[in-house]
Amino acid sequence: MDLHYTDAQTAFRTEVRDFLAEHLPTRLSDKVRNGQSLTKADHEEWHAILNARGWLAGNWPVEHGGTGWDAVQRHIFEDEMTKAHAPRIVPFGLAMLGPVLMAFGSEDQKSYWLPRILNGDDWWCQGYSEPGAGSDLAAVRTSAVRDGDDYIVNGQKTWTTLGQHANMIFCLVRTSTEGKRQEGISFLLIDMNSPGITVRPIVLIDGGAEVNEVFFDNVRVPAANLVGAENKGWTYAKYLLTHERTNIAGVGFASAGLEQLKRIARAEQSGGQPLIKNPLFAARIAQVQIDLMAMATTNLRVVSAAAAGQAPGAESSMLKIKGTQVRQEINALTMQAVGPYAMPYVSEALEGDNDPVGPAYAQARTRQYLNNRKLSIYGGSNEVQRSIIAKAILEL
Amino acid sequence: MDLHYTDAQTAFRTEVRDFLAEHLPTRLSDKVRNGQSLTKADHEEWHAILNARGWLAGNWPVEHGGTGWDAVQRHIFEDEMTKAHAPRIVPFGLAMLGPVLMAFGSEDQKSYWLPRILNGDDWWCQGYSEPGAGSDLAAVRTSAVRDGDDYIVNGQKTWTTLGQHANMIFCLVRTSTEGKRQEGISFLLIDMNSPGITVRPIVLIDGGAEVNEVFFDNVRVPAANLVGAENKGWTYAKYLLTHERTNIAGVGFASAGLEQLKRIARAEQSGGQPLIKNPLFAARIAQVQIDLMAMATTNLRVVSAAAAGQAPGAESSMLKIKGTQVRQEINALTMQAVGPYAMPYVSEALEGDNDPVGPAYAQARTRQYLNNRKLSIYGGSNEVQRSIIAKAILEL
Amino acid sequence: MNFDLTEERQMLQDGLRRYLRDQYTPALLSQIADSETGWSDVVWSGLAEIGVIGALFTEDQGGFGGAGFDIALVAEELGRVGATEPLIDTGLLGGGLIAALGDADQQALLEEVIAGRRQMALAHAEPGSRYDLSRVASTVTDGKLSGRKAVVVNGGAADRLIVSARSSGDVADEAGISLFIVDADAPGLTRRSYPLTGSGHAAEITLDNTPGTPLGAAGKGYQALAQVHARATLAISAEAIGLMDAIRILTTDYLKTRKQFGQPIGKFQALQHRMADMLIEIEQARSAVINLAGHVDADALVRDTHVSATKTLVGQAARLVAEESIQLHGGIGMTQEYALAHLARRLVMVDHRFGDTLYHTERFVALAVA
Amino acid sequence: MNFDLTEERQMLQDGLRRYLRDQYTPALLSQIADSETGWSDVVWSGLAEIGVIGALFTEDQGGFGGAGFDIALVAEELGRVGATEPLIDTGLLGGGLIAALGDADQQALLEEVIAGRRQMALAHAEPGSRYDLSRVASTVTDGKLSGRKAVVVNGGAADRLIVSARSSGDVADEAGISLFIVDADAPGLTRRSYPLTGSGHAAEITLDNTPGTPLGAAGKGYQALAQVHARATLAISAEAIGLMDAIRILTTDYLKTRKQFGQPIGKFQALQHRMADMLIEIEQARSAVINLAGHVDADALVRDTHVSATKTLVGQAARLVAEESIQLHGGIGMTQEYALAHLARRLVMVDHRFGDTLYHTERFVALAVA
Repeated sequence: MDLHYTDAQTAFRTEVRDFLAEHLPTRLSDKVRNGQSLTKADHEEWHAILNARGWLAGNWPVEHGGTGWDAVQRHIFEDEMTKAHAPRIVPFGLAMLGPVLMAFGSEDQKSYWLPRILNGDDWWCQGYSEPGAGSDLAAVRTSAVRDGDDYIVNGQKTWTTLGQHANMIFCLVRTSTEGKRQEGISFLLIDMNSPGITVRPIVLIDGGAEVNEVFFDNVRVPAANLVGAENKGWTYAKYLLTHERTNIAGVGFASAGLEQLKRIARAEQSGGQPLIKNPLFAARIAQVQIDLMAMATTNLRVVSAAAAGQAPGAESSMLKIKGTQVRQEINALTMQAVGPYAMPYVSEALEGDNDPVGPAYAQARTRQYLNNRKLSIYGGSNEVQRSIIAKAILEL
Repeated sequence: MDLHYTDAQTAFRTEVRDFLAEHLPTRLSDKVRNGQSLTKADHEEWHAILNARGWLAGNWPVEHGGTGWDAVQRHIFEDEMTKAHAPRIVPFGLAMLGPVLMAFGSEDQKSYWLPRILNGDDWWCQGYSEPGAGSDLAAVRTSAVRDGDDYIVNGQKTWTTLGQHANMIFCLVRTSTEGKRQEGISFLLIDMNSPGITVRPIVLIDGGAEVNEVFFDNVRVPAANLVGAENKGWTYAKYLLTHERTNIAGVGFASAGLEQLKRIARAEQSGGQPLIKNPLFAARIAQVQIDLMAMATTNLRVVSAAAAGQAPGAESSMLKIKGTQVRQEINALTMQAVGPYAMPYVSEALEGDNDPVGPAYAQARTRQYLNNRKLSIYGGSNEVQRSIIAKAILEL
Repeated sequence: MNFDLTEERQMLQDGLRRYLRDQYTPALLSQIADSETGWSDVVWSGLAEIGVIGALFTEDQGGFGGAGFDIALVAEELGRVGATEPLIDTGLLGGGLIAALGDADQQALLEEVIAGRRQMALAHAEPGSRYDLSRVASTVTDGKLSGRKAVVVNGGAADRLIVSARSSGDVADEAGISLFIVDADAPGLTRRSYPLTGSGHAAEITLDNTPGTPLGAAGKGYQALAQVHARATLAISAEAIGLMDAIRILTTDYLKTRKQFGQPIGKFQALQHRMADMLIEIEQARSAVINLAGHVDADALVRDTHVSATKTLVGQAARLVAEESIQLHGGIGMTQEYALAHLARRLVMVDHRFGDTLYHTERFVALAVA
Repeated sequence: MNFDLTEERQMLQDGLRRYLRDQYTPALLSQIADSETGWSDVVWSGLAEIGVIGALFTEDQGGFGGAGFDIALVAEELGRVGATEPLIDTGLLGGGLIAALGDADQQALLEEVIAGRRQMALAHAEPGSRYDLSRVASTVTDGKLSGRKAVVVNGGAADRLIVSARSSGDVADEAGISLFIVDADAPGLTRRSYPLTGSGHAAEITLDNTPGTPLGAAGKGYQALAQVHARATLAISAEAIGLMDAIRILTTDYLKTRKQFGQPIGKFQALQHRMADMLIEIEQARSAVINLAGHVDADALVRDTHVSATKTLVGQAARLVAEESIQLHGGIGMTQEYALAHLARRLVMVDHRFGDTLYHTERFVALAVA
């Protein structure tokens, strides 16, 4: 047992911290700190900065232009990123598609698509969920029928995050209706500019439009865009889901959020003193801070096991649940902290306003609280995670 | 809508309060206040006092020697009893068997047993639960086989509360194994002194022995002791369970417990001031007090509906759950309030000790906390109650 | 003791429920969201006509109700459809203060309020005063008001504002708070109106030597403010009951129809039990609202004990119901289009008016525990 | 960073676990319950022999461990079987104070402790001091001690007591607390021993001009008390992890075998989800114990931040696990005869030593929040 980082790890942390201090634009970190939305250009700007340093693909091997970091290095990098209020790295190309292409893609696919991901030539989005399927991912009905050198795709995807920015989508499509449901699914790369594709935004409860429906009406897709073998897409999708889950707890997000909460609780006055001096509110902060301290170590235990080559199992379900509980509680406390100034509704478009209603830190807190209710729903709802724990760990 | 009691009801409350002030022995109320156990003689003494006043059978009609009170009067009486720390009325004869005999017993049974209940000639206990049956009451296996003018009873009952004091037991027994399980059950009155009966105490987690196993080995019971018709016992048992549930929330117990909690929190010192001045502990008391204020009104809504002749339905399941939550939280806070003096284990036998370890109020608090874990288990566990609510009210 | 509605109230409830059910269509909601005030003129007139505004006032005041149970009844019905009309601001706060303190001339304004022809708002809270009712930094000098007022709900639509200002004492003293009736277009008054989460609008208001007509005795405004806040807290708590009932029904219906893994998800025991727990907390909150309705005109200690008990419990139940209902719906519960979104947003905001669970737990401790 | 056990610790864990599994039979437990000390002489000697007591001390002190992870390891194993031997009292409190403050002569006593031949107890807390470490009203005059000491765990079995007394300052001052080694049969010392919930015994101790040998410098006892309390808190927290693991396994097994309404109750989703939540909280508590083990010898601020974080989380998890496991067992979980009873009682009592969740939440706020 040793809770300490090695000297090399500590040096790496310093290197990351110094880099962020120098290269992370304040304009971006202010937006992140106040919970405001980022534009497509904001994301692209930040990706380019990281890519210039060679740090964009933390989970890619060096041969493909990645960093080759181990799990602990990745953890340190993510930790420093969130503490510095850096924008998160958009995961669709880098964390999701990249590893699948490396494992299952053809040489042509790898050499064409991977550099484009690093250079920001493509903005990828994910075409997994379908209407009515909920947490049941195998319920794929969008069909792809072979027609010469193409597939003809018909159907609908939903909950496609940031699909409005994307020019490419990786999709699960049904190529066979025989046998088990899982056995007729294929993994297809589709150009969003193809004729027959329509993207419709879904406005969420917070008023933001970050997710979309994507409709496919006889969309023609080159068969060369099939990843791996036909009808084996389920395997690749599962690989993607289990591959990169070390950040599932969102420790960094929670730490940054806790710091913001404290900053606000120091600024807000209640009964003539800073809110953070209120014993009941301070106790609620203490509770979430204590939970987070423990969760960070639970996360390190899993990270450390992953670094030693063990595949994270149902432990990631525990981290998912506790991570969402902690983050949602921080969101709720932060919204509570801003008091009556939680009430004004400020749309994404207006939130950069130079003359905000109330303190600038208050503007996005209710939106953030509402938006982050999604954390316990998507990526396998917390109910699904509990059932996984009951079966896989408790063997009930 | 009117939250106020009528003048007559208020006068009745005063009458009850005055009676208790005069006639409730301090020795008994001190025991109740400090959470100590009562002896058989204690119970009998208190029953006799109430019976002399004509107030022992609050839910019986006047013709059988009861008070003839309506639901609101019964509520007021119970409320004052618990506020005065009076011993609860032992329910087995009065609240349970009595109503069943009145509804389904023969004239002979009524005229013989009912006066004996009032006079304390018999101590009844309940023979419902059987080993392994849990909340599934219809799983009766104890058999009664007709033999001339007698039944021969074989089997086992468990969780028989205060069976060690009892000379009589009312039992569900199986008289037929045909048809539905519910249709072969009969309701039989059995003399505990009959040959073949063995009573074995079950020591509980708190070290107390309030429940028992009762074994029947070829016990001969006069057929005259069958209540109602053979194989119809399930109906009577259900009647008993649904008949008298207005006190299911235990509002009076909770009120008395809250008062004790506050008394202790005023006496205990923490960080140089009374514990009740500690903001976090005070907030926990506030929470349970606020819950109790609301629950008391929920209870009155049900009581009031019952007084108007409506049968309490699944609402009693809600009251059961909230009632146990409130009472168990009060128990937990009270145990927490006494601090390190929650640790000494004081057996029932020693708790009257003139030289207690620590404050007298501390002695029984851990035992009480442990013992009252039963509240959410017996009488249909809270899990069973939630399922009832889901089906009966939510129609899920 | 009697928990049944009187015949008159039963009729009002039936009529109001029917009216709102017909009016509050999805089309109306989207119209409201795009409007300048965040509520509907048409519905406001309709409510006045049915007598909903009059139900907030006694016969002496020109109404035909005014008891706690009248307030609770109408507010709950408005909550049931997520109605956003300014019953609290124009009626209970604006109208209520005039009813309590106004002279004969000023009472004429109340008549217009009850008739639905006048919009009002209470400009009392200030940036940084949070939920402290006695914290007033705005000043009055020679009858002219100066200061900043924060999140004045309905402040943009109001043609008359009631403004508090300190005429004496320290910033947090109860004594020394004076009230004034101020014309919305009075000189030196600027308003910045903006939409609220869950509809309705509020305004940031700046006063700079703005003239106002005194309402009640100078420096004696606090008691009346406390009283109308108690009644407003009752209303928003009852509104929350209506919201929670509606959300609970929406969620139960969804659980019955939505199928996953081969059966309606309402058949999953874990979800059943959570729904049961939710129902229990709603019933607790309902009882708390009944308690407050029965004691809203009691002396200050009893009244405020119930105000704080009720607002605490309602705030807790509101968070539970909003979060659980979104969770149990899954993705659809996250979308603006679905009926839950509007109801849940309004419900979440209940904790941010008239004191949150934190504020009221502490006040309850001071009043009834320690 | 490395969360694996060293080879030595792995061996100690294996040996200890095997030994305790063999020793801690139901027969031993009932023998312990009836004994005068509340624990087993035989097991104590066995633990000494395996090296469990030595694992609490560094090589310099005559042991072969002494790190936080050593303490956590052995305490967790003791917890796993509900062992009641006074590792905390004789070892970490009594032995720990001698190791920290004892002169060469006094160190001989430590040798006896490590060999398992000497019982000790810390007579520090007093009636009314609750969990305040600096609150000492007992006095020392001319080397004679007078005062009352409360709930001195193992106080009846100890042949040497370490007694705190105030040599200067106010009742709650950190400065001015002196420590003494006192013979259990010293003149003027009376002990009243009694059993504890969950086994073990404690004593109320009265001192009336009782002679004692000073341990460490006069008036400087507080720092060492704080240090041994941090280590004792680590031990009881790790013990709680062992208890919770054992209870969780017992409960899971019961859910798999117990049938109701035609299937194992472990198939009911509501119960599955509650078990999952319980497991998550146990894992959180385990991580907190790891954090504390890694920082128990850090400077006071870091150490106490982790002490309070860990004890808070362990206290909360302990209550959840005790209550949920009894509930999920139903009736059988209420009986003394069933293995759960002893484990659950011990677990519930964890919150009553070295500060409860309330005490530590407040301390955490003071150290790390505000």
